[in-house]
Amino acid sequence: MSPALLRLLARSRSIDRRWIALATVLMLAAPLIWRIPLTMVPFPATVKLKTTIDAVPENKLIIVAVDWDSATKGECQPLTAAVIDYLLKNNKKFALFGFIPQGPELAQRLTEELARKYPGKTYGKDWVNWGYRPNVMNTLIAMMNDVPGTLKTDIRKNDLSKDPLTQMVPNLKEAGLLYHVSGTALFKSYLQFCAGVPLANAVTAVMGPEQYPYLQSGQTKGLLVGLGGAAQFEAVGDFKDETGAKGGEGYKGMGSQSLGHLLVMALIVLGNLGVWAQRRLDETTPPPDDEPSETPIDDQGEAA
Amino acid sequence: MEFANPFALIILTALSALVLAFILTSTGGRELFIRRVPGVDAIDEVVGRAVELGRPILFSVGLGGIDITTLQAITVIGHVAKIAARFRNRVIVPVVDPMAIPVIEEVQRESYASERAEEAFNPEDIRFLSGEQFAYAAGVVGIMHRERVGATFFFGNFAAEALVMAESGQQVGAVQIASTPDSNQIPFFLATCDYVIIGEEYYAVTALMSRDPVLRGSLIGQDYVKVILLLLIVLGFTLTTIMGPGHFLAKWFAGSGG
Amino acid sequence: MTFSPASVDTMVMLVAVVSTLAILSVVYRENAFYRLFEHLFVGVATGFGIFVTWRDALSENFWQPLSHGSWYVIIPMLVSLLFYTVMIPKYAWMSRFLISILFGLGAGATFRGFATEVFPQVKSSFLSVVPRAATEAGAAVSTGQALNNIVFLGTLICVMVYFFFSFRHDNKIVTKTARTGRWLLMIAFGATFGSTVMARFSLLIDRIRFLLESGTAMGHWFR
Amino acid sequence: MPQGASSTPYPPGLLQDWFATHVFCPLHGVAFVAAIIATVVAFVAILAGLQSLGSGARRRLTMACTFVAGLFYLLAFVLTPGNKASGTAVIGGKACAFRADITWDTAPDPTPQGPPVDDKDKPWQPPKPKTRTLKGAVELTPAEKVKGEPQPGVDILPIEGTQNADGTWDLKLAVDETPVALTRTGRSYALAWTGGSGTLTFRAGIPLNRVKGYEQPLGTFMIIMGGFTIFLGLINLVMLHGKVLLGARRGWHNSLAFFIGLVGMTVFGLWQLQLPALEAGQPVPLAHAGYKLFFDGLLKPLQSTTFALLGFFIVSAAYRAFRIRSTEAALMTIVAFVVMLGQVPMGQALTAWIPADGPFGWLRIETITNWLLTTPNTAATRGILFGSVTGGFALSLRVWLSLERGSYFGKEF
Repeated sequence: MSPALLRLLARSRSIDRRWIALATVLMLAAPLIWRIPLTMVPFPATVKLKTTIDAVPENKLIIVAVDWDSATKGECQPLTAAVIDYLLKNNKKFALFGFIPQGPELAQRLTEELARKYPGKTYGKDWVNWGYRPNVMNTLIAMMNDVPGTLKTDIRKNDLSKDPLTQMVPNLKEAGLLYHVSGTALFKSYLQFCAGVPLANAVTAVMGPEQYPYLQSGQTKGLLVGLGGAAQFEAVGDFKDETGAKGGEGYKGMGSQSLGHLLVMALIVLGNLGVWAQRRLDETTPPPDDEPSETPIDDQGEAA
Repeated sequence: MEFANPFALIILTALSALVLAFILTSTGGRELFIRRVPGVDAIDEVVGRAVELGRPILFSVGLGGIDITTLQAITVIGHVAKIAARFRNRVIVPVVDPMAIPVIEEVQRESYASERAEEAFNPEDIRFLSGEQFAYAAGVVGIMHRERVGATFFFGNFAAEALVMAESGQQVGAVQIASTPDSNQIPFFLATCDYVIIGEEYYAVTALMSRDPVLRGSLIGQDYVKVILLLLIVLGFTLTTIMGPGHFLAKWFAGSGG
Repeated sequence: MTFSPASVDTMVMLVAVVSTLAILSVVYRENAFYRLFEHLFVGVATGFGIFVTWRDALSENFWQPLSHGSWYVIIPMLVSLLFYTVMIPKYAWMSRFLISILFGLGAGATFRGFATEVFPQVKSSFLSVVPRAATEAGAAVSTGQALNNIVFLGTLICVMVYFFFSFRHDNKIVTKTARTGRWLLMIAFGATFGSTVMARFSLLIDRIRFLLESGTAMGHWFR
Repeated sequence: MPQGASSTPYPPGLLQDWFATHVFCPLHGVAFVAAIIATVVAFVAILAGLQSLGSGARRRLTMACTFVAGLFYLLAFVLTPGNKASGTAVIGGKACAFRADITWDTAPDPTPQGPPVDDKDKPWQPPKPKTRTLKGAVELTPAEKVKGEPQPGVDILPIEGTQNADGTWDLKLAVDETPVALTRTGRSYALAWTGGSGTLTFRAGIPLNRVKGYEQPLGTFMIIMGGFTIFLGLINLVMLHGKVLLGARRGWHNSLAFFIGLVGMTVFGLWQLQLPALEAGQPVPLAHAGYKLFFDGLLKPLQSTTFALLGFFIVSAAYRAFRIRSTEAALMTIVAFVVMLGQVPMGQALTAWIPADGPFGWLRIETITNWLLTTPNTAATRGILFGSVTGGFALSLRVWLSLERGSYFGKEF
């Protein structure tokens, strides 16, 4: 290989971080402006969630536990939206609930918006929002014995002992399914305190690989992982967005995801090629004095 | 499982007994062998690097509150602070849980005192930044840049903020060492840190560092607990292979779990 | 003093856009604007912590019972004062006393945690390594699945052996198994890495969408 | 379950009801103030007593208290709650199994359900005694002769009852919606209904777990205690920024921003709690507007954007730090690449031409990704989990028994 090309490659291992950031923004933003038609292939874990939800009988309530806030909204909201949309579409009744202060409030806004797509879907008849509760352990232990007695009121301060939907779950074991969405380790508390309750969960993609042992052991009866998981569920559930195109919130992000992933892979390859080229150069010529160090030390204290 | 059944009780008792037995053996004076963990050997070296550079050390205990994981990290703080105190260097500890402040302050004060370097200890170096994950991370990044830390330690429970902090540490040119029992952040520590202590090795750190017989004995006991789990798994899958999935061992575990 | 909902929404959106841009500006370089909003964030987050602590913990469990005559709720309040003894060296040992008790409580809870966390995982590792027909207790195991189960159990055993600390790595079998274990761990870490990329981008995509949408909204004002 | 009733599968804690009725009951007026003063005085006296202890005594006390604290959760887990009963019924010469669940129930609220009463007007009532009730069934399945072919719902005889103070049980059999009382003869009960007759013998579990009932009050205790620790961090932060601000040191405007954020969020948050909830389309009062500004305008975007910065970090970290220096790193990278491709449509499209059902269907990238995640990843993650749980277990054991050494434990008190 010619030394000029090697030098060029060697320089590519120290591209300024700002150019990388710009490339990232462009790759992620472009598909949001110009949509790319894409097809998502679902994983078995996603299909399993759909079968689990389909198998819940009419007279059983599904609990959607929303343990996320604005920090992980980008992933958790599509994960929650996909399942709630599916529940509304298939006339399944559900309750919203959470241990993170913002969760149930954000989920309520989301559900109200989704419910507009389906005429006749109203709060209190098709879904109820139990709101936020502190203290995971105490609340779960108490709910295992008595749900309305523990929670007392919904977010609109209605008495839950008179709520027809809550009456469907005198205790948690009577729930048709508990679907947990979170970017936290709270699902472990459910595993620990909710023996005998059918559980399924959705997590941010970071936590995905860690959840698979619970899927294999059957402790979770369906698993969605990250924005891709939401898109997969939209594919399985045969979703259509407002323009009639395939998918929903999850699908919308998949074009950006695809380009972003390609960028990361390209940069890893480039970085390694650069190191390799530099090594080749070092073997042939003695290193010059103004050699940039591989990990630039920013002595001006710049950039976080 | 809300209540232990007899099988769970037997297993838990046996495992506890095993750990305690090895602790007794070890405190009784028998030298037990423990293999080396590369990252642990590096701790002293990393502190040394910061001293050479004349820059402070940053020690993050992650997001955990006062729990078992944080406690382990605090023990490491004691060790790091002791070496730092010898060279009158500072150890900055940003925390996310105010409850941890008194404990860490106590430990650091003690370490500096043991090296007769009380004057080098500044209680303000133990900083509560915020109870909120990213406000904490932003604060840590700020400290890294402002104080131009020479070495960073990440010991404890970490989540998404790990990469923000570790990448910043790399930018300021700090020598970095990370250890967490949780597997989620290990790939990022592997990518950004000079030394990474993986998973369970986290719990071995104190035993290797202090040569304390209790800790060494306990570590060996832990190994045998895992040997038992391994044997149960081998027995279990052998039985399943021969008899099918409905065998007695599976039933015992099914009755005790979940 | 009241405001029209539209003006509040506009104001909130403007502030949100400015906050978003302030934090994003750090990507270019660390600057005073970012630092200001970073401090504002710490303040707001701490304030939110106080507000939530009051609304969800103290108001319901402390203040309301107290105002209804439950005098005994001041006991935990008094006990919590022990934490503050750390500021007075003479009494500082009391904070350690309290924290030790909290550690004790945590230690006691571990027994249950061990059983609920580990036992189902042990049980679900009881896999057949030969093909089997379906029985009452379980579904059929095909040849492919049996092979898969062998890989699964092999991985599990190797990884567990890697984490043994008391075995000398001079035995060839132990060394080889442990090394394989470390390699297999790398597969898991690689999977986590690959998966995390998606997670991080999702959040950035969400912010870019927010900026694009509010940009469109603001575009209408100037037209 | 009827309004006002509660049910638990474990017995009430030791002396729990007595404490609730005799010690920890609400007081009003002078008695309330006296109780508060007495508690504070007692607390100070206890502290003074503790302070007068020598170092060794302090250490022994700490060890003992730590042990008891750990013992609490351990006992709550291992002691039998006595929530199961089992035995046999002999019907027509055939033995049938009897299984029942036992719970501790309070009687339902006898007051008629009117409109919801404000808590303030509701006088305090001492906790109602709990009754140990049993709900179970005799499974007649093996006893076909009695009832002909077993039919679902028919071959199960529901039996329920409550326990008397002397330990004996009053049982009732519900068949065809008419409850029939069971007569006790010695240790067994005579069963008789239209379908046949027999005897029932059973043993109820011993309710040893008199600890579990305290889990809930302990939880509340911890919430209150935890709530009051908030000032610990606050003092720290306020002192730090206060010094900068008052001393007009470099960066004082940042500290000012900190205080604006802190005070604004706290004040507007607490203020809007006092007002009725906001209705859509109505004018917004200052408190709500301020809260919206701080929560929706600042906290939410600042939080999500700080989190979103990770998107940039992961790209630059991957580029700068992901060097393939060893076989291990290469393996990690290859797997990461496959998983990255397998999760996004464009990656999946690379192998979409391979028929999924064909002999080479397993070569499709999403199939390989799924295999990596469900097989090696699951097993390795499980291995890590076993290790860390075991490590945590051993550490807990050492802490509980005060065997732990190190900087924090085992030093002078």
